[in-house]
Amino acid sequence: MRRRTLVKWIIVIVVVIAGFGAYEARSKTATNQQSITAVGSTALQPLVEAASEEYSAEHAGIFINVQGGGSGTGLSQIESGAVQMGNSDLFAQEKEGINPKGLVDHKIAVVGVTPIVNDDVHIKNLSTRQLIAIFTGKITNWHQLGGPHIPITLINRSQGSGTRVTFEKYGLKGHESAVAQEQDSSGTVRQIVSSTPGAISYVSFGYVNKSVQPVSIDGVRPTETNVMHNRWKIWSYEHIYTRGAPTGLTKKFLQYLKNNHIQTTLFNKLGYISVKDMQYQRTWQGKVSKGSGE
Amino acid sequence: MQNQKLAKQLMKKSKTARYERFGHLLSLSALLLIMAIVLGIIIFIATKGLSTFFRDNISFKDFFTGVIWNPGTKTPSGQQAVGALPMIVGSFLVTILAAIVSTPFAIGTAVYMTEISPKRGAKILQPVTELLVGIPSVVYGFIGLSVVVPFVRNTFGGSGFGILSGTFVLFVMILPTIVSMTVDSLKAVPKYYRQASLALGATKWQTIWKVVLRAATPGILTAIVFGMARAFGEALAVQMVIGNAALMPHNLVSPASTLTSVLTAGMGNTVMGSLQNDALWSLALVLLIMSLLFNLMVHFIGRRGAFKK
Amino acid sequence: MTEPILSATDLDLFYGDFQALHGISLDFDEHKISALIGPSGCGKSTFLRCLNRMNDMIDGVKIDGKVTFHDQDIYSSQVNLVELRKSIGMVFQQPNPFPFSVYDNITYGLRIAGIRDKQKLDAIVERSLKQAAVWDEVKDNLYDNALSFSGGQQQRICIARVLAVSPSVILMDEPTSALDPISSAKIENTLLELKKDYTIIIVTHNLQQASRISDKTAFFMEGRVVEYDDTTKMFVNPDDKQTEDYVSGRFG
Amino acid sequence: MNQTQKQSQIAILILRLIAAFVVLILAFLIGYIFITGLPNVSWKFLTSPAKAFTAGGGIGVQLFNSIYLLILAMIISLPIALGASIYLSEYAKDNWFTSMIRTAIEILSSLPSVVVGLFGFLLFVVQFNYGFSIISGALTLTIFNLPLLTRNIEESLASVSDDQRQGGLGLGLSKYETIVHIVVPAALPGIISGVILCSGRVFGEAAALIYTAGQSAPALNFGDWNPFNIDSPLSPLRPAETLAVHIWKINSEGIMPDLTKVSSGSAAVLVLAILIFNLSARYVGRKIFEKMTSMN
Amino acid sequence: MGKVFDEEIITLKADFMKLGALVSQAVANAGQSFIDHDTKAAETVVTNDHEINHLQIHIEKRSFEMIALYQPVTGDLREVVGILKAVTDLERAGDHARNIARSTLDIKGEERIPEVESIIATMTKEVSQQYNESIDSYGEADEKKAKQTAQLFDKKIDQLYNDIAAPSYQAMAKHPDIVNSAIIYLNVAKDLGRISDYSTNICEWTVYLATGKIIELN
Amino acid sequence: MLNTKNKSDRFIYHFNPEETEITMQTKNLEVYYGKSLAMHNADIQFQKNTITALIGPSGSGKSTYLRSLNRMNDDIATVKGQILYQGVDINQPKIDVYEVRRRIGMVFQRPNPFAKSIYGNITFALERRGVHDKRVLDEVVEKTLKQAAVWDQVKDNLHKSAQSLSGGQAQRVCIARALAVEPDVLLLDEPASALDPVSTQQLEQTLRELKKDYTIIIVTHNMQQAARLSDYTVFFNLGEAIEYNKTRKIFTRPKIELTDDYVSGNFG
Repeated sequence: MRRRTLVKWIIVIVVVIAGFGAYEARSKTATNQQSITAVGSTALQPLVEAASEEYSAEHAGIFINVQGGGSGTGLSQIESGAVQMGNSDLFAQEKEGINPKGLVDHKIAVVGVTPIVNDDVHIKNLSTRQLIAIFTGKITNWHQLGGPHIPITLINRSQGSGTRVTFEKYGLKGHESAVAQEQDSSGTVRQIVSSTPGAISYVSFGYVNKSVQPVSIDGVRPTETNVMHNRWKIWSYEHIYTRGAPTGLTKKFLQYLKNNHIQTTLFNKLGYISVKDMQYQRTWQGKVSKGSGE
Repeated sequence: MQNQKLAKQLMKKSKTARYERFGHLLSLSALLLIMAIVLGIIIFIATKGLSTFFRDNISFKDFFTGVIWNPGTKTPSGQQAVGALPMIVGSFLVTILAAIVSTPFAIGTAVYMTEISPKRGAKILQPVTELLVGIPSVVYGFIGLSVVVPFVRNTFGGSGFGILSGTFVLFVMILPTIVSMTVDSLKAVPKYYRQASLALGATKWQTIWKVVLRAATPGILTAIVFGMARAFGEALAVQMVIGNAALMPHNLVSPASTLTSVLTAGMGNTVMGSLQNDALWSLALVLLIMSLLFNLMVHFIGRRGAFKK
Repeated sequence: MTEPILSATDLDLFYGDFQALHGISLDFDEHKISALIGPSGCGKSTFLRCLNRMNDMIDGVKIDGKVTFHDQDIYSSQVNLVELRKSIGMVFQQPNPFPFSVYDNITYGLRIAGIRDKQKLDAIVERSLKQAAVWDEVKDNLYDNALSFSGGQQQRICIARVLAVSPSVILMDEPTSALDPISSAKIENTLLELKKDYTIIIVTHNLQQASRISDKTAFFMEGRVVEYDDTTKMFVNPDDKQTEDYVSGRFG
Repeated sequence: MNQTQKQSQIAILILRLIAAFVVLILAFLIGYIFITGLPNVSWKFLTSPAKAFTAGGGIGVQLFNSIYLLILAMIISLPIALGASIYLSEYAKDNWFTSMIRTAIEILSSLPSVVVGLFGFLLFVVQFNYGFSIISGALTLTIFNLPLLTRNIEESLASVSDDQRQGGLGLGLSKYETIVHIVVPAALPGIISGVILCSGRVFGEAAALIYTAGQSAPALNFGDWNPFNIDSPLSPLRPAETLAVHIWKINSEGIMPDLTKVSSGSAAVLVLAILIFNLSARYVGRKIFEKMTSMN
Repeated sequence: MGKVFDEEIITLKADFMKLGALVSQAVANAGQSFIDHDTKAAETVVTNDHEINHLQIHIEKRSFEMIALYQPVTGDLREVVGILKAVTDLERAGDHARNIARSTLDIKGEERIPEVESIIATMTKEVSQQYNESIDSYGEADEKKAKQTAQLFDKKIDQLYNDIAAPSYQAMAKHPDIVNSAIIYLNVAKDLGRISDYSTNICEWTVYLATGKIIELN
Repeated sequence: MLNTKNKSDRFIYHFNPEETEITMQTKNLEVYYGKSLAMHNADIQFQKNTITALIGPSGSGKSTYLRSLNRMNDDIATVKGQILYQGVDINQPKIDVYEVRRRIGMVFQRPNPFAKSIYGNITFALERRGVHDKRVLDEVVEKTLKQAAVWDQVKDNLHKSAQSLSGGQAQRVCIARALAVEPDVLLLDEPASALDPVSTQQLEQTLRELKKDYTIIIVTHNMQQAARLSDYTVFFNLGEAIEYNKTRKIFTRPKIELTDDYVSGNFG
């Protein structure tokens, strides 16, 4: 046999043996390995991801796979059973094309959404009527609201985005925003609002930073306390849906998400509000009643 | 008899013939695999995209001529709000404008690289263009957002978001494609054309303009069309700077949208099988068909302009 | 004896450090065909390209010595290169018509010189195609792509293209080496016709060709001219042993 | 100096200016990326894992993922593309069917990557149940890659003179042997250029990976190189956010305080990685070419 | 032009030299037979002439073929053309030798003039020598020798012819019965003179072979 | 389309098979490109250890004919009729073309060394056939390069790229490459048309040497080459063999007027 052929065969044999050996080595540890996947809302993703990392750190061999993809993806994937958890910014009932039957809702957190404007606008408060007028395109220049003479640039989230649905439902009282530019991520929205004179949009509390100006509505400031007491109406639940009642690792992980430690430490940092802190709860139809969501 | 022995030797299938069969099958199966994938994607998009019309009963007319895009709702006049015209127009405008802006630059650069200073061209421009292909569109988008949009806003007014900004970003993004393909087609022009022209007393510029570019025209057109195809399919970067509003663009600095930007933005937020989702897939189908048209154009140009080497 | 139309005196040519031509001195007479022969790499093509400064295009080429055309040094800085190349046309080894119509090919040199008069162009097209003995074969297809013709026709179109700008000297670099014998014979006949009006300098590998058509032959070797004399003499009774060996095929 | 020559000089000057302008744009782009990014790059940044919402995260895992995914994708797509392009350039007859296949493949190359990504998601992640994983990502990238790669390789194969093929056939070798042992080595420089170009696209690709390789990069156990363990860097079944996806994610939904720094740093690293990859691929390619062809 | 041509030209030249030798022999034998009145030897000369003719045709054919196949130039061309031309001279010289041999047969039984015959013997020797030297000069491509040969013999042969012609005419006038013999003597002398002329021609071809120049010697 | 002529317009020499060893022979050969007949009427026998030249104007079918002899036309044309190689019809579907081509080697117009070393060029086909013994390969390389008369020029650079050689040397390396698989017949398609006269002459010398061991069939544009090199010459015109005879006869007394016109340059 020629040398080169010999070398080829040796390589093949070594690879096969190594592969087999590796497979053998794997089977020793794999018995207690488990993995589940959560997919969906990009808003909820950092939270679940952070929690999963902590959970994995505490429980060896556990692997929780957290992916984005949007609420629509989360709901349709959980509906089809492709994943164990579907993250959504919306109630399953609110989403067209989803059959909520058989899906179990786990409200993990509450997120407040606030309008933000570019710093140049110098407006810190708007009435609900003004807000509606702005977003439906009736008011097109800030000077109509006593501000500087700058045309208003509306920036929306993409259609179907949870933040947008929440904002239209509770901020605009069900009015639909006029057709305007759309961005499909909060980061981009913030970036655009901060750099575009006269821009107005909305983001969840977690995304507010110094580069943009949050706006009070009817004198109510967008704070977590105001959300807890439903004085700030533009908020929504962050849901994790399971297909049927959760079992096994999914159940354990959901419990972990809901426990005090996570809810108090992680949530604050990320700008989410713990469901436990809520004084009011809301059904998918929008009916508000006192009491936490628990 | 010796001849029969020879005949037998010649009749026996040699190892070489088996190699050939093997190789033929191997490469054929690779091609078939690709074909399967291509067909898979095309069928996948077509079934999804066509269900808008056949399952959700949206009329082609509403889809291609409507100007209001809000699938799942009705327009004030009562039709389904699935008008894709603004996106189609937007896509076309940015693509064509980007091609118009890029072409002179790309050709100029390519000519520089092949005719004027081949050494420097190969040393600097070639690696740089290859590098640019690898920059993620997000990065292009963000540079567009932080450099191009303010520039357009300050120079041309408006919010800065719009077709013009999209054009500028795409211009840079498709430049490498057009340049490298144009360079290839210029290099394919035989050296002796240049010599013949110079020997007839033409200046360097006359040679480039009247002979080299003319001989390379089909290749250059192909390059442009490929650049346009790339522009047409580009999503993330354009989405960030074009404003992404499903409105008929009334000028170059008003927010508009493209097929891909709406498609990309909406995909995650809609539920598979819903009208909203189907409508997005219809946009993908339009893209696919457009892409087909671009390709047919390339082939047409290629066949018409092909010259023997 | 008439004055030579084109002559090279002590011409040296360097590619970087490599000296490709060593003190070439040759005079070319008007209305004669002169052939340059020699083994590959002997410098005959390089020399030919010096005569209309086509070597200028190559990087790192240095040329010493003098080439005079009608007693004017063509390497002087006052020389208008474009005019020079119009007066000293060139035909290449590979038939290289531009990928346009025959008509556009022939008029190319005129158009770049700014001639637009259609009538004048038509006349020149006909005249030069006739001179190149290809008119009958292409006259009905003047607007067809020149590349659609046979190799021999293409080469004659290329000759016509050069004739169109009315040069006085035509340089030919192995014009028939890519052609079959029949096409070659046609080109050779064309050249013999053209001799009446033009001075032709031809590089050829084909010794029979040189002997058939040329009036004078120069034998090159290793960048030097070994012998330059009347073709008959070169092929019957050359002075130099090397020449004899080469032309009789005993070389190498 | 007459008019045409003046005109020529002016035109060439303009061409030089155009080229200079393009270089300027390109230099600006790359300069922008490096100037805003490089100050944020440190050894720690390159090696530490990302942080979701606190400052000081790195891109170690993402960088590894990008390279690993690229290599996997290339290992899968190169043989297929090579096979297909061999078929197209050497075996296929030149008829409408072949040209239809070519057209179909080219159409694929101009599809928006998000469409390919979703296709990959439905096929590999959901249908084949590979989940959000490197293997799903690599397969999707393969789909994304194949058209361009096939086209490039086919062109390089076509540029090899027919004389070479004839030579092989004339020796009584099969077409296949001739292609594999003569034509492909001769076309190697072109093939390498094609691979580099495609690698660049793979490096920079985000949209196709969001739905397939996923957007999370769980910390890896770099001490465990057994590909069957889920936290091993080599595991093909783990989710793997690449650098480009990371840039996309933190720009769109990131809430860490230092996100601009991470983002620009990542972009600079990405461009640098492509640069290094290009140079090394070219170098290795040239070495292989020299070895195979005895050219030096 | 290569090996094949060189080999062929060597063969051709060998054939040519062979022909030269054959003719040389014919000349010598014919002269000797005439002097010796050896009709047998004379008959041999006449028969051998066929051989000479065949060889001549063969050489001509080969030369034509070589020109057609190899299109020789310079020295090669001169070799082939030289042979092609010279071979005719050889053949003609052969013819004259044959004539002399026939004369031997014709003169049988006629009255002789011994003093004339002795001069014929001298002339035969001289012509033979001239012929041989011409062939040698051709074989060696010796231009100098060729010129010398032509010069050296030219006058001599003329003189010898006259030496034969004068007594022959005188004899004819005096003795009518000797007319036949005298005519034969004159013919033989004329034949020898022709052979001498052909030798000069061969010398001219030698000059051509060596220099490419076509000259007229004498 | 071809115009068919009556038989008296053609002259094809036939050997007496009893006296002469015929290596190859074609009978009723017809070559079609698509539907158009490109070559027919060429029943020619090739004698062992001779050089036969195929001459004729461009497009006369001589190259087509040559390429049919080792079935190099398989992919591009339809070849009908018999091609007998040592009495075996190699133009039947059952025949293994690769084996045919090994025995009937081919050298092409342009020197086409592979992008490999000189050594690699020559050993390539053998290695593909499973010969890996270095000693055997070394021997073959030396032997064939010597046969091709290029050994002295390249023996010190066997591991340099064959593509760096001059045209003449490259062509002779290509011949050595073809010889390495021990063919019986060597087909050459205008092997000297890309070479200068000196290289051409060396190549011709090589072929003359090779004639001792091989049967050589050569297509050439260059009539002088056919004349000085070959033993037999076939003149092709318009897709058929017009005249086949000893080269000497073709060039001095052709039997057909057309041949006369062509070889004397009064053609066309």
